[in-house]
Amino acid sequence: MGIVHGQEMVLNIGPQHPSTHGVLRLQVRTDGEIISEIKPFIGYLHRCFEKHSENVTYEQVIPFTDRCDYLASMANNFGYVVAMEELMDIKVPERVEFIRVIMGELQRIASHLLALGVYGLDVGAFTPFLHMFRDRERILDIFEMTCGARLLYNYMWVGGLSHDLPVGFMDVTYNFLDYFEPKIGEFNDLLSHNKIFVERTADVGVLPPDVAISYGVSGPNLRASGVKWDIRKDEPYSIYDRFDFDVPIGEGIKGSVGDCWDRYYVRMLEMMESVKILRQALSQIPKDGDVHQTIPKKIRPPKGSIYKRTETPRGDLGYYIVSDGSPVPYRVKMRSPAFTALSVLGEIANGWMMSDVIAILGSLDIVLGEIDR
Amino acid sequence: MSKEREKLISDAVEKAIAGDMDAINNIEDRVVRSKAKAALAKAKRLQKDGSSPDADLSGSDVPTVSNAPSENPNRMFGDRINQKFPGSLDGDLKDTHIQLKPDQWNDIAIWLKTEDDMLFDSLQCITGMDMGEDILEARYNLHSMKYRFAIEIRIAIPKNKAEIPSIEQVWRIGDWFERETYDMYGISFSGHTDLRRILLPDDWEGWPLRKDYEVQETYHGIVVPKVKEGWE
Amino acid sequence: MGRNMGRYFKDIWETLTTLLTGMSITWLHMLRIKKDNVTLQYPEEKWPRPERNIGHDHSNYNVIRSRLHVDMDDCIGCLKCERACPVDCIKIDTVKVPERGKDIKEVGHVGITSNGTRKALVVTRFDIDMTECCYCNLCVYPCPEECIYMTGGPNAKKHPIDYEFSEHDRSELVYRFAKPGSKDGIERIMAEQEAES
Amino acid sequence: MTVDWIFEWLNGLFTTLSGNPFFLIIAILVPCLALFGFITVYAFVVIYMELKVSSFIQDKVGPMGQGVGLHAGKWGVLQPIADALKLLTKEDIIPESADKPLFIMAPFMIFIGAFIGFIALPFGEYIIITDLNIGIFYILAVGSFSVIALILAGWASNNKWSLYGGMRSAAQIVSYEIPAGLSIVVVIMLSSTLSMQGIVKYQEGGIFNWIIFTNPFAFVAFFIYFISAMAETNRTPFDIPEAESELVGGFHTEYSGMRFAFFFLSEYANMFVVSGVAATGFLGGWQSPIPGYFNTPLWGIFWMLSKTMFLVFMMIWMRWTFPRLRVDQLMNVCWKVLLPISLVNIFGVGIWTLVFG
Repeated sequence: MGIVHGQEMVLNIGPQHPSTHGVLRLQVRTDGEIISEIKPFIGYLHRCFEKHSENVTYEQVIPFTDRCDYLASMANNFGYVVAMEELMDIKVPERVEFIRVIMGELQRIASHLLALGVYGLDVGAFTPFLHMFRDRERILDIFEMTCGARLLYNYMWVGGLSHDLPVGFMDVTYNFLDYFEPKIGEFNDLLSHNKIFVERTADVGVLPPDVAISYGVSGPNLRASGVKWDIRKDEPYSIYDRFDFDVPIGEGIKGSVGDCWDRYYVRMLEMMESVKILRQALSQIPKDGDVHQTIPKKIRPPKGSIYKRTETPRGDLGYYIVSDGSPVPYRVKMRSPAFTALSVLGEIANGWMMSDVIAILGSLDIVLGEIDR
Repeated sequence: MSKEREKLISDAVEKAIAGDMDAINNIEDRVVRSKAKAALAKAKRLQKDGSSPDADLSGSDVPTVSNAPSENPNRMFGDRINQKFPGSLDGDLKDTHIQLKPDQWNDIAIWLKTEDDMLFDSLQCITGMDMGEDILEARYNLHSMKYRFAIEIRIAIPKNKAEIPSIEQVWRIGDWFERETYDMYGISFSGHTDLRRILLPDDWEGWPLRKDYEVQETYHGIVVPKVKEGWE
Repeated sequence: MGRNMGRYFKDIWETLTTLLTGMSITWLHMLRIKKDNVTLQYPEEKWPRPERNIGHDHSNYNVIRSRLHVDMDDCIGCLKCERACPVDCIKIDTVKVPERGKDIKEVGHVGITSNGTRKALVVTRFDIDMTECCYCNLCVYPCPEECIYMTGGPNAKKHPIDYEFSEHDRSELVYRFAKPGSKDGIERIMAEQEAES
Repeated sequence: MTVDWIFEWLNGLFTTLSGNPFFLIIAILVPCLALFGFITVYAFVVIYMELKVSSFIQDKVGPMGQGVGLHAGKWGVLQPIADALKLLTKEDIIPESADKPLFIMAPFMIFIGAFIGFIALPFGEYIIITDLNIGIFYILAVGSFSVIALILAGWASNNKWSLYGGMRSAAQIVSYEIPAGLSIVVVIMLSSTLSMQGIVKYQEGGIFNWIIFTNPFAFVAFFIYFISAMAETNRTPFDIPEAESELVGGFHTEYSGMRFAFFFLSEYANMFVVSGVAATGFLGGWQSPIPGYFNTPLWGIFWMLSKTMFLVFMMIWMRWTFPRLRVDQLMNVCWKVLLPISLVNIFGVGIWTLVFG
């Protein structure tokens, strides 16, 4: 393709661009349509999460963790809370564990719906985006019913939850699951197997497994490259080891393993798995158990440090919390999965065309709030 | 051949569980010895499932709860590093992490990644720390996809000579992690191909996450600290 | 791209079938619009519409997130909400009351709260800057008198839901809940007390 | 017809001044103003249709003006007018570094490209602006005029994104004219005339005389023409020149206000022209599907409009269902799929008429 070398042009897919999934600038050197070099510039959405968390108490950090990955903030809370409870050696009651898993999986479906819908938008299909958002709204209604908020919840606290489940939560969620399951089939017909979509995404931006591991890529992007690594299965936290669900990996059905289509389709399969987990969790949830029981009055963890990872919709989110015994954290470092996913863009998007770079960026499903923290 | 090796490993593990450790140690073939060690570790973990963290309250740090075999990986790999690179350890072995001196760090990293019975192929995260009394520290969390070991390596450096060899070529994600640590703490990683600030604008003064950091008054004429009249 | 002839015709056939299935789905959506419509005509239809599967009835909520409101009569000035706020958007000033539990008419200070605790402080300034509030609800939990709460939902009896509180000027979003004129009123009273004693 | 008809009528009226050019100007102006009126009405209708169809597809009802404000009319009918007013009153920015004269000229050129295509479209026995004897050839030729305007818009606004948009549209529209032209050759071979009225006359006598049903090759030629016509008017899945998600706005990134409205309007006008040609060439123009009934001139207009609007509806429907092709895939589809099939069609039609007469 690159036989004719025209004059190279430096183009800024700038912070203000319809498909950069947030405020990101890609400095791209293009030769006609073909991209020869990409340099991502991040930091436009840097809100000093780590500096803030050194000045507020442990429970006040939770609203800040919401705002890192604002599309999956329940998963951020979950990660922080699991890390804190392991640092302080708190054993939360069963009911809290079950509610957390239910909320985490609902958030995974909602986040994947958004990721797949917006990916359809990047490739030009407008309608699936709105269909997926209609279903995502149903989940946000469930969240609003439980914790009042639709996007940034501050629902999971260290040692428990802010509120117990509201009346009628069970059948609302069951209705949603029954409503949602056939919809995945419809999305597949409308977008996944659409020939134009397949042409645009199969064999595009192939991420080989060893490059993925070396770049620290995790979550659906890593599984799409054929590496079977899911923290819910491999480093089980909370009560994920009680549920049986399988971890879908990319098989290169439409193209080669690890291409954009696989990253898209792995998320679609993961939504089905989450529905499976939700059904099991909803059936086994214990009725009694107070969610405020093990919330410590004054959070003063013992001196020490901990690094704990959990599986968020975008990958494994790690919290490195260092406490010096005072109620204010000494250091909270958040290892963001989207940060590593974006770093691999420079490697796999070279040599592709302009529209492919947008497709590859979309398939990595990054959120700039989490990258810049 | 492998059937006979299997038998060799299984009975070595039996003896080791019964307490006779050198049954494994005197296996000449390095690969078989490491497989035996891994099998022993797994057997011990099954024996004592859900091992609660052995609370070693001696050190100032509560141990990082590692999900690896009951024998703490940090200690196990710490002494292996010490054997391979004598003098690189900084202080004695701890359960929570391995304290290293910065100078040999690059070849230790290459060795950790390529050694076939360790294969620490995924660098989880680099955390910068300001330990107070002008000591900076970079903490590396490494993880082996194959053997599921997770260790934490810490390298402490004085603030005035904040210099750590870069591992950007060993784990490619090190590139951005190191740039972020440099951006926040001012630890300059020698050998890094393009070390510049990643989150903050390039001409920002000071290292924000250091404890003694004061916000600069204006940046290109824009007042930086938020001023809200009629509020305080 | 040496696709052989078989692949060529298979591609065309695949394109036709998948595109037509896609169109059939959108055609069904067009037909079922009466049933599937999910949008509200905002000024006329307000959120939520449980009967149309949009949102749930606010009455059975445990918690709601909307604008903060403070019942000043119940506020004893304990500053717990100010400390709980992660973004410091609450500012409270209090002045000691000469006698606990007494009403002070000029300042509109009610001595005893609805829970029966006798107040020791007059709250002269209670400002919440709603532009900075992050709606995390952390200030509501520590309040002993439950006087600070978010409007609507379970608190609908005390204050109906209010999520249309946008203003033209940002400074109007700083809500001042303290009784107007209570600051200099209480100072004058304290001065008179000194003068008498 | 109408131009000559008005011209004779004026000569007859003022016999003394008969034959002077002033009458000719009036004769041309009157149908043009009528056509301009028709296009604005059609634009409102098609904008409303696109609004409602896309909303229904996406499970929403689109703008419905009920209640106090009645802002968008009973069923949102006034929304297109609201859009037009918005575009009229919006500030019309000309970038400082843009090439001012060319920048201003581009929207008018693209509108001309779409506008003059209407002249040869027959709406009825006598309702056609001028029945050129090379009607269909004229429309195809004029159709390619808007390419120049797109490249001009892309280059003149001195913006990297519009440069991309302009270059892409050049490649796309020029290469899609070939399969379009070749499928029209099928129509000409069957009706052995270039004039639009002649083509329509060939297809009179009910639905089974329409060219689309005469033989299977013509049936395929209709779809080839329709696909390449969609590509010519930059409609998804071929809207690569103005791909929002990649090129921010493609060739009309820098345009705003009334100039953007011209691009908008000419895209819809172009859609009508190509659908009109497809309806006339393959679906029997103003002929009624039932032989012998409903073929008064008024009915003629109804048939022509309903067929064309159906094809416009198909374009809108496809736009909200399919993703967008990549540039090289677009070229691949044109040169390796549409072109060979249209050549086979021509060959097939030749054999078919030879064998079945």
